[in-house]
Amino acid sequence: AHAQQVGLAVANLQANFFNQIKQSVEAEATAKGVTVTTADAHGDSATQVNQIQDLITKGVKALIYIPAGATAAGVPVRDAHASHIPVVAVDRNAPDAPADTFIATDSVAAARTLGNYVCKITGGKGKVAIIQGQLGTTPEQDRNKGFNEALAHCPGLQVVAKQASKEWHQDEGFSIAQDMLQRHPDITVFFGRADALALGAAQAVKIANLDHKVVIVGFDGDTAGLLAVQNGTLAATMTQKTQYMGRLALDSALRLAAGQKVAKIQLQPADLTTQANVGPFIAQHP
Amino acid sequence: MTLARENLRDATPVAADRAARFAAEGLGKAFSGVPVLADVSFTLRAGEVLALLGENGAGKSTLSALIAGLLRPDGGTMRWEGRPYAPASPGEAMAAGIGLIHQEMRLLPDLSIAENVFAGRLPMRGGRVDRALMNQRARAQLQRLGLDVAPTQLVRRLRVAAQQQVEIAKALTQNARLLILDEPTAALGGAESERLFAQIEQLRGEGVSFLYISHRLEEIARIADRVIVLRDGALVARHDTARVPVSTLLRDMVGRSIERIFPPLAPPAAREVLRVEALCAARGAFRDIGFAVHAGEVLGIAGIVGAGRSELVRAIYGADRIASGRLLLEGKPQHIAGPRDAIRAGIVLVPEDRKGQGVLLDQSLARNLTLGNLDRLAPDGWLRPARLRRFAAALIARLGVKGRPEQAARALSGGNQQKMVIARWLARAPKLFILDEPTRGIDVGARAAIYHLIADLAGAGMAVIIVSSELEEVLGLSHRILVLSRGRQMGILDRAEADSVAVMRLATG
Amino acid sequence: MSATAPAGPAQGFLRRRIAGAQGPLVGLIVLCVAFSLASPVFLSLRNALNVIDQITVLGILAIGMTGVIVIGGIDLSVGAILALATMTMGWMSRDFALPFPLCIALALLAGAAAGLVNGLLVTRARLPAFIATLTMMSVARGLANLTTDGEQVVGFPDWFTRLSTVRHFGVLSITVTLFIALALAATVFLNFRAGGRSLYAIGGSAEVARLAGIAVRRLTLLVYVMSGLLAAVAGIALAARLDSAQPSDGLGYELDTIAAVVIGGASLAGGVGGIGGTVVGVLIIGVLHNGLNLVGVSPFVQQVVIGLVIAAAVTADTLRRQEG
Amino acid sequence: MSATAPAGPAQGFLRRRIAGAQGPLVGLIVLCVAFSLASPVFLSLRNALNVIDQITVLGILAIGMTGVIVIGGIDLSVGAILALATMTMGWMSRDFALPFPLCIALALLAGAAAGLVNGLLVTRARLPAFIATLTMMSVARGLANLTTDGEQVVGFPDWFTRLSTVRHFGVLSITVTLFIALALAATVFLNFRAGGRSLYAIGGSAEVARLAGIAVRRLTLLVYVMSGLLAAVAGIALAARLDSAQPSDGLGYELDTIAAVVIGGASLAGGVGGIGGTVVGVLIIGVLHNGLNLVGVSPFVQQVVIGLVIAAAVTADTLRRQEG
Ligand SMILES: Nc1ncnc2c1ncn2[C@@H]1O[C@H](COP(=O)(O)OP(=O)(O)OP(=O)(O)O)[C@@H](O)[C@H]1O
Ligand SMILES: Nc1ncnc2c1ncn2[C@@H]1O[C@H](COP(=O)(O)OP(=O)(O)OP(=O)(O)O)[C@@H](O)[C@H]1O
Ligand SMILES: [Mg+2]
Ligand SMILES: [Mg+2]
Repeated sequence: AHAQQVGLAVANLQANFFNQIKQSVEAEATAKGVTVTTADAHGDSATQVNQIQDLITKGVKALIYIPAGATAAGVPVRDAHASHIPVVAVDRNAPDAPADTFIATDSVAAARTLGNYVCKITGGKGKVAIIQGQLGTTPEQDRNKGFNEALAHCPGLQVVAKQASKEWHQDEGFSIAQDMLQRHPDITVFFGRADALALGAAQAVKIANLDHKVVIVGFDGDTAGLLAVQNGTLAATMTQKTQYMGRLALDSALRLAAGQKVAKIQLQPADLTTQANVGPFIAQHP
Repeated sequence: MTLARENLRDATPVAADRAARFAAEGLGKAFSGVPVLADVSFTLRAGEVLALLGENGAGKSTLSALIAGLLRPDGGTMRWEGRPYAPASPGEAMAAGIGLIHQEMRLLPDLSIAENVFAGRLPMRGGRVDRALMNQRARAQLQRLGLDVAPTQLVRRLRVAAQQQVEIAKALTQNARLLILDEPTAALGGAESERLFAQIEQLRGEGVSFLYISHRLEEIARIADRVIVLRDGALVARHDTARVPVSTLLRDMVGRSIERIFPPLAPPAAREVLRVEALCAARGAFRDIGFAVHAGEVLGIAGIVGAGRSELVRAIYGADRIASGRLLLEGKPQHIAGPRDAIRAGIVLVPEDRKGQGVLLDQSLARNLTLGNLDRLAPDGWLRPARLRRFAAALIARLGVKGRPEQAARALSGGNQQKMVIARWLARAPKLFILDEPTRGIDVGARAAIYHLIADLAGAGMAVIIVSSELEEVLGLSHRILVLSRGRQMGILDRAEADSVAVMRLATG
Repeated sequence: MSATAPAGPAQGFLRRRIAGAQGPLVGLIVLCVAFSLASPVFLSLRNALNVIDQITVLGILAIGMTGVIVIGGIDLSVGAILALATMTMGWMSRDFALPFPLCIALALLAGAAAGLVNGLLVTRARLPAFIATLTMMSVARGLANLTTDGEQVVGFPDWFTRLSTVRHFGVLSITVTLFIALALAATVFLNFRAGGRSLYAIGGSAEVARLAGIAVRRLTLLVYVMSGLLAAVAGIALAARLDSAQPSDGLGYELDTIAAVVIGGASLAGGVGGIGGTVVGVLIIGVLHNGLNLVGVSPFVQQVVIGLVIAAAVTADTLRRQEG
Repeated sequence: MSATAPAGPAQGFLRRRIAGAQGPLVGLIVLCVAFSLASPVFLSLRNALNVIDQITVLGILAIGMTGVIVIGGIDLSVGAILALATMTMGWMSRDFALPFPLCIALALLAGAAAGLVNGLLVTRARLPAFIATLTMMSVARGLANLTTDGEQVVGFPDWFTRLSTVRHFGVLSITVTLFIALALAATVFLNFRAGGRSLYAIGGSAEVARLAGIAVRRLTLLVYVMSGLLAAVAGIALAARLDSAQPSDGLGYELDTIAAVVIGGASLAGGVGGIGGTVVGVLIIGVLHNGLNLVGVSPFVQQVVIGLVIAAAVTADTLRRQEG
């Protein structure tokens, strides 16, 4: 008999976060004898719509959809549903056409946790610089919301600089942080809205030879981010459970395909990761 | 639309505007402050062929450009058919009835012959381009000029002479009342030129006026009614008849008299420089060619257009591939895989297509002249700018090129560009010097200088091959003449037995 | 030399159209055969319709780009203009509640205006096309983002999304029909209208074209305006397909579009190219992506394969031309 | 006609170097003055060093691209080759535990090999440079991803990251020094070596150059190999700067690089351009980003401003040339 076929439409494999999920889905599929067909949209929603159309033609029994673009498009979900294919949305969900189940990190809560931690370790005082992700995207908006909620309870932390990157890239983080330090040499906290941005900021701080300590925090728990937490470059990051989400996504997809019920929304907490607890995460990503 | 214009012309009584159709009054033009034309005045009547003569760089093409709306004069006025005339664009000039064949061929290589002929004025029918009519008219015009090719062929595939004929066809189909022909015969052979003259005769009969520019003075008496001469941008002579002795024209142009055009040739040495055995072209343009050239000898290669002469010399130079045959240089077999090998072995070529093969138009004279000499100027690979400049300046002086080393080649007159391409190779003292159409577009004075130069090169023991469509040039300058016809070697004539009749008999055989 | 018998005009025309695209066409056919063997679902009407769906946006962009490349120019701004148009439409509809057809008209206007600026920068400021359209690429993308501060717009009228989703008579959606109509119109223009033929002359040599009395500036302007306008049309088709408009729409499409035109046999040096070839080029890209997805090739390997196939398709064409 | 007094060779050389980049240079100066007025921290040694830091990678890429554009080619694959090189280095070090200098050597080799393939596709398969390097762009990016299945590599030796982070004598890091040295070497090559000068001839007309005995094929090959090699060097500098290697490194850099070279006065038609102009072009891009960040302009407005400044800088140059 034919193995079950599952389609995996990834937003952009150039982002470590998505690549982790993809690897987890594929590993789990191998373990279960399921065939996964993966498509990479390179961040373009239109490409992704095409790819999902192809996956549907190919005859996948369920679709794991990690939406590309600023926010999730509903069209692929509707197309899949029209062909009676269940959809598992990961990371982002289309507001106008929700998937059968939605798996994501509770970003607002996670960013709030991170903000509270920053408030704690700085003693509630400092000048904060924020390197934003791509403006208008869901993760950027959620992380902004959660972090601001935390700052509202920590009046001593003052945001002195805020600049957006275009593509969440590390070298953008570097240049932006370097230019921020040029203007505000007294920055004491950097929040990179993704680990790559935070790591870029860390490099900028390193070569700036400042006379005070700078707390740098990231978000995601990328491979590189965790190592940076371990060696103290980053004070903390919020580790998203990519491996678990990948496994969960495949599981949910298979259950939906088999006609079983799955919860409509499956939000996952992210782990506040510091030097104290990073070890196990590096050995085995959650 | 074109048809309407044709009718209009037919309706105009020819005799009625026999008076001055075009008049220039005090025209002047300067490029970046350097005057090129000064105070030029002349008139042109209906149905008249006015020859415009002058040395290279005298300003002939510039004057044409002013009349045809390519350039605007800095001073002076023009009148056309009785009204003030100041064209702002070539389109306006064409609309007024003035057409130009530009000296530098200006065709669109990736379009068909017919589309080139009718570029900018495609015949339309029912809102669509009427290809059938366009092709038919292009074919008819080309046949009248003696070129029998499919009008749908891409111009890229045509050789230089055929391209020139397309260019002429383009002008002749314009139904212009004034046609400026800037060296139309420079790339043509005798037969093709004759065809053109016949066309000019016919159109003149219909009342079309011509401004005719040429360096071939023997043509002037043949077709012109009157002659004007430019020297350094000034109009220096007006002859109301074309039956002016060539020597007078020469003096007008150059400001001195030229004793003899063709220098005496010393007898060649016995030492063989190049031997060609059973050479066949990879593309079939020629086959079974075999001859030898000796030290101090000038070998002419004659033939009508398309005979395969250019192909042959390009193959010897390694620019095109050969299918079979042998090349021996000073008795040693050579493997020449490309021009680079040829140059190293001591063979150089002045190619026939100056613009496409000879000159870097957008680069300076100095760069153009040092091209091909860098290995000698910089034996260790290091360039010394001062040395390069001196080198370029010396060559410019030696051939009397009108231009400065740092000037872009594009700004030179056509003839001066040609001199530059020849000059490039002089410093190398090659064993074999091949020149394909060496004097295309070169004025008489400079031509004599180049002939003397060739004779000097031969006198110094170099072997020379010249390919030319001007029979007189081959006859006057060669020790022996190899005649090709349709890629076959028809024979080699000695200087003593060679005359135009003998050569043409072989060439058309 | 005169052995070529003159073909009848109609037959000659067809033959020439196909000949122009022959090399890439062979590549396309080989590709289709290979995918048919590799995937049981490739060769089906439904999949063919999918492919046409999928190439519509790229195809519309490529029509405009063909004109630009034929005159020897280049347009790097098509992706950004596409985004500017979709965002203009979305913004006008969301924030100003204008009637939707008016929003569409404004989007088209924005595209044409951006194209006009490109054209003016090229003809008046005499910027190289590369720089002029690079400028527009940056400016139009910035403006597209500024409209809604980077947010996407969702919720278009139903009739609008149906333009791309409903296949009339089970076959063609309105957007696909529009693409085909535009391609035909462009073919007719480039082959039969004096203006279209003049573009080839301009691409061959702008100077020669000027000497022949062709209105080089006006036609250049027209070509860039058309490219901008078609980018807007493509943007509207994209928005209908995605049922949303976002500032990142069309990011990086410029390179795909240029690639499609060049794969179709056009030369960046100008003077060569045509809609037939371009459509084949677009189809090659579309079929390649579609087929590799159907076969289930992993994404990283896809990148490698796509590169190799493009090289192979164009090499075949180059070799053929050398022989001929 | 001969009013220009011949200048001494050295002086003339300098003057010509600067003249070549004059238009953009004026733009650069205007930009610097404007930013100095707008931001109190712009005009400082430290910020100048930051800018140089930030342009190093682009600068190294642009050196190679200058050669390619001078011969009338184009190289779309530099960003992808950069990634292939960094990933080769990272992969070899992480998964095979090779000594790090050897990993660097292998990365350089990978870059040169990719460049060689580009060169062979252009000279042997006679593909247009656009298609050949587009192919390589796709293939090299795919391979870069395949090495580690899309994972980034972190944890390089300390001495390696210090190459870009430690400013010796408080001024120049090793990578910046390398960039300056490469720029000087390229200037010398293009101006004083027969090989370099020949590139301009090739760009002017490959056929004229061939008939004049220039080894067109060999030099073309050399130029593409150098471009690939320099992309690898840029990749190593980037990896040192970021202390990591990821397959997305250098994404989209090709367009920035080409833009820098063209802003610096080179023509995509070939035969014109030089390292002086290119460095000015790279600086314009670098100063623009840096200055706009310092002033605190939002990224969307930045896009608009960057576009306009590029157009303005090049227009100034074009107008100046028309007068001259
Ligand atoms: N665009 C230009 N810029 C600068 N100088 C120019 C330009 N065009 C022509 N000249 C100069 O003007 C002079 C006249 O050139 P023109 O082409 O009219 O000569 P010509 O009489 O046609 O010569 P030839 O017989 O060689 O064709 C030459 O010295 C030439 O260098
Ligand atoms: N690349 C080519 N492809 C096909 N035919 C060619 C090619 N080159 C030359 N020919 C043909 O080879 C023949 C010889 O041409 P070639 O130019 O050598 O003659 P030629 O005697 O030098 O005449 P011309 O005066 O035109 O230079 C011509 O019939 C020409 O059409
Ligand atoms: Mg002239
Ligand atoms: Mg010839």
